[in-house]
Amino acid sequence: MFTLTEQKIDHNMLTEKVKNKRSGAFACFEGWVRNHNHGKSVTALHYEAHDKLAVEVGAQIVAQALKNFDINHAHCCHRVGALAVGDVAIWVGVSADHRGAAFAACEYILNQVKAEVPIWKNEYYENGESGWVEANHCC
Amino acid sequence: MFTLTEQKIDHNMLTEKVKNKRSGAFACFEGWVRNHNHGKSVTALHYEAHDKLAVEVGAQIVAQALKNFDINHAHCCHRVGALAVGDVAIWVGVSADHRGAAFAACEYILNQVKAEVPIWKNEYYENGESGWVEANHCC
Amino acid sequence: MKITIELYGRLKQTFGKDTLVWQTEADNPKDIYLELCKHHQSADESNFIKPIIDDTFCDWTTTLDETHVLGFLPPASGG
Amino acid sequence: MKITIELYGRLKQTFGKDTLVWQTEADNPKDIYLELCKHHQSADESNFIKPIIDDTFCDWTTTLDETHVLGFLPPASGG
Repeated sequence: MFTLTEQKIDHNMLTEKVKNKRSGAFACFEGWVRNHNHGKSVTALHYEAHDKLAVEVGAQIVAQALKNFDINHAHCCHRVGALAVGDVAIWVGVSADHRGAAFAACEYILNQVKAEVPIWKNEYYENGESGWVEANHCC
Repeated sequence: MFTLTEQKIDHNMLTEKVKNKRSGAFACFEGWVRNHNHGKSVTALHYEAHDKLAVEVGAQIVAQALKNFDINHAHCCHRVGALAVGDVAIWVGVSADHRGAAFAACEYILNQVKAEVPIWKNEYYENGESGWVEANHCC
Repeated sequence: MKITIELYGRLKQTFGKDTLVWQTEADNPKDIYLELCKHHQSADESNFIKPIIDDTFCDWTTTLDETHVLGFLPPASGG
Repeated sequence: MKITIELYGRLKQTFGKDTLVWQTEADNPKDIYLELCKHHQSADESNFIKPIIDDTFCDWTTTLDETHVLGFLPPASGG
């Protein structure tokens, strides 16, 4: 499943969504707001989504991962709204019988979401400027 | 750093050990005790370590990961003693500027720890039997 | 016709607004997008941008009428 | 000499104890290990097993004396 949230991302709550007794492996990724980008000091940022399409496209990506990889459950949550340095922007979690598939599916979902899900990042810099981030190589 | 614990593994506390403001990527792996192995129903298990050598070898693996990959921090914690189905047996967390290195280092540490760190698993089965697990392909 | 256009992400900067009502003789997303580019002296980025009609992905050549809300999505930059 | 031997993981099963005191004419881990295998009719697995002396990794051919504690570690199965 894919969800959007305006709240702080809660690892423990999200992990429950993929937890099950047959899985031996759990791979997880968090994208953190970092304090620099392209040589500029970042103070905060704002994520905007097209909510309906973001959830649609995100759900398709997670469904595709469940087809492509030998995994048991997968979930991705993206935060929107105002975030501070250190906040979690995106969370991806995958449970599987074995570690190889868990890692591969987690990386697949992350890459696809970054490339395809209609969410956009506006960064605010120490010098007072702000800007929509074009291509996102942040994490 | 590499640590052993007899307590439940605490994701949030361990994540603090690798958290920093320059990292945009955090990759994490948990090995969960699953309810089956090689076709047998597992009810519980027990991990035994050679404490001194486990910590030494584990620390060398994490140090090597910090050399081999472009990452900022890494930590691995392995639980020892009695565990129940669903418990976290091993936790690996890596922070980095970018996601590729975070995933690669996390998988490297996990694979090396499973192969090299003197820790051994004794499984207990539903039929009353128990056995030291030989090669561990569990997660 | 007059058509409502919604802009997302950096396209709000490019075209100066979140939402605008556009007077046009054109009847498809591609021609309307090119009119906007010309008006704002902005480069054609239609290779990277995705059009939507009423919050659903559409082709650049779909025929529009005044009841539709047209939208333009720039490349994703989440994560 | 009499040497104390510590066994880990499944080697406890193979050799029946966690710790034992072994009477031997041998003076290195390899020969003592092979004596244990013979005594317990167990296959030589020295390719997979690591010897330690006083909780430190050692070579199979290190010379031992009675003050040493010898240990045998089976392959890791953590994770």
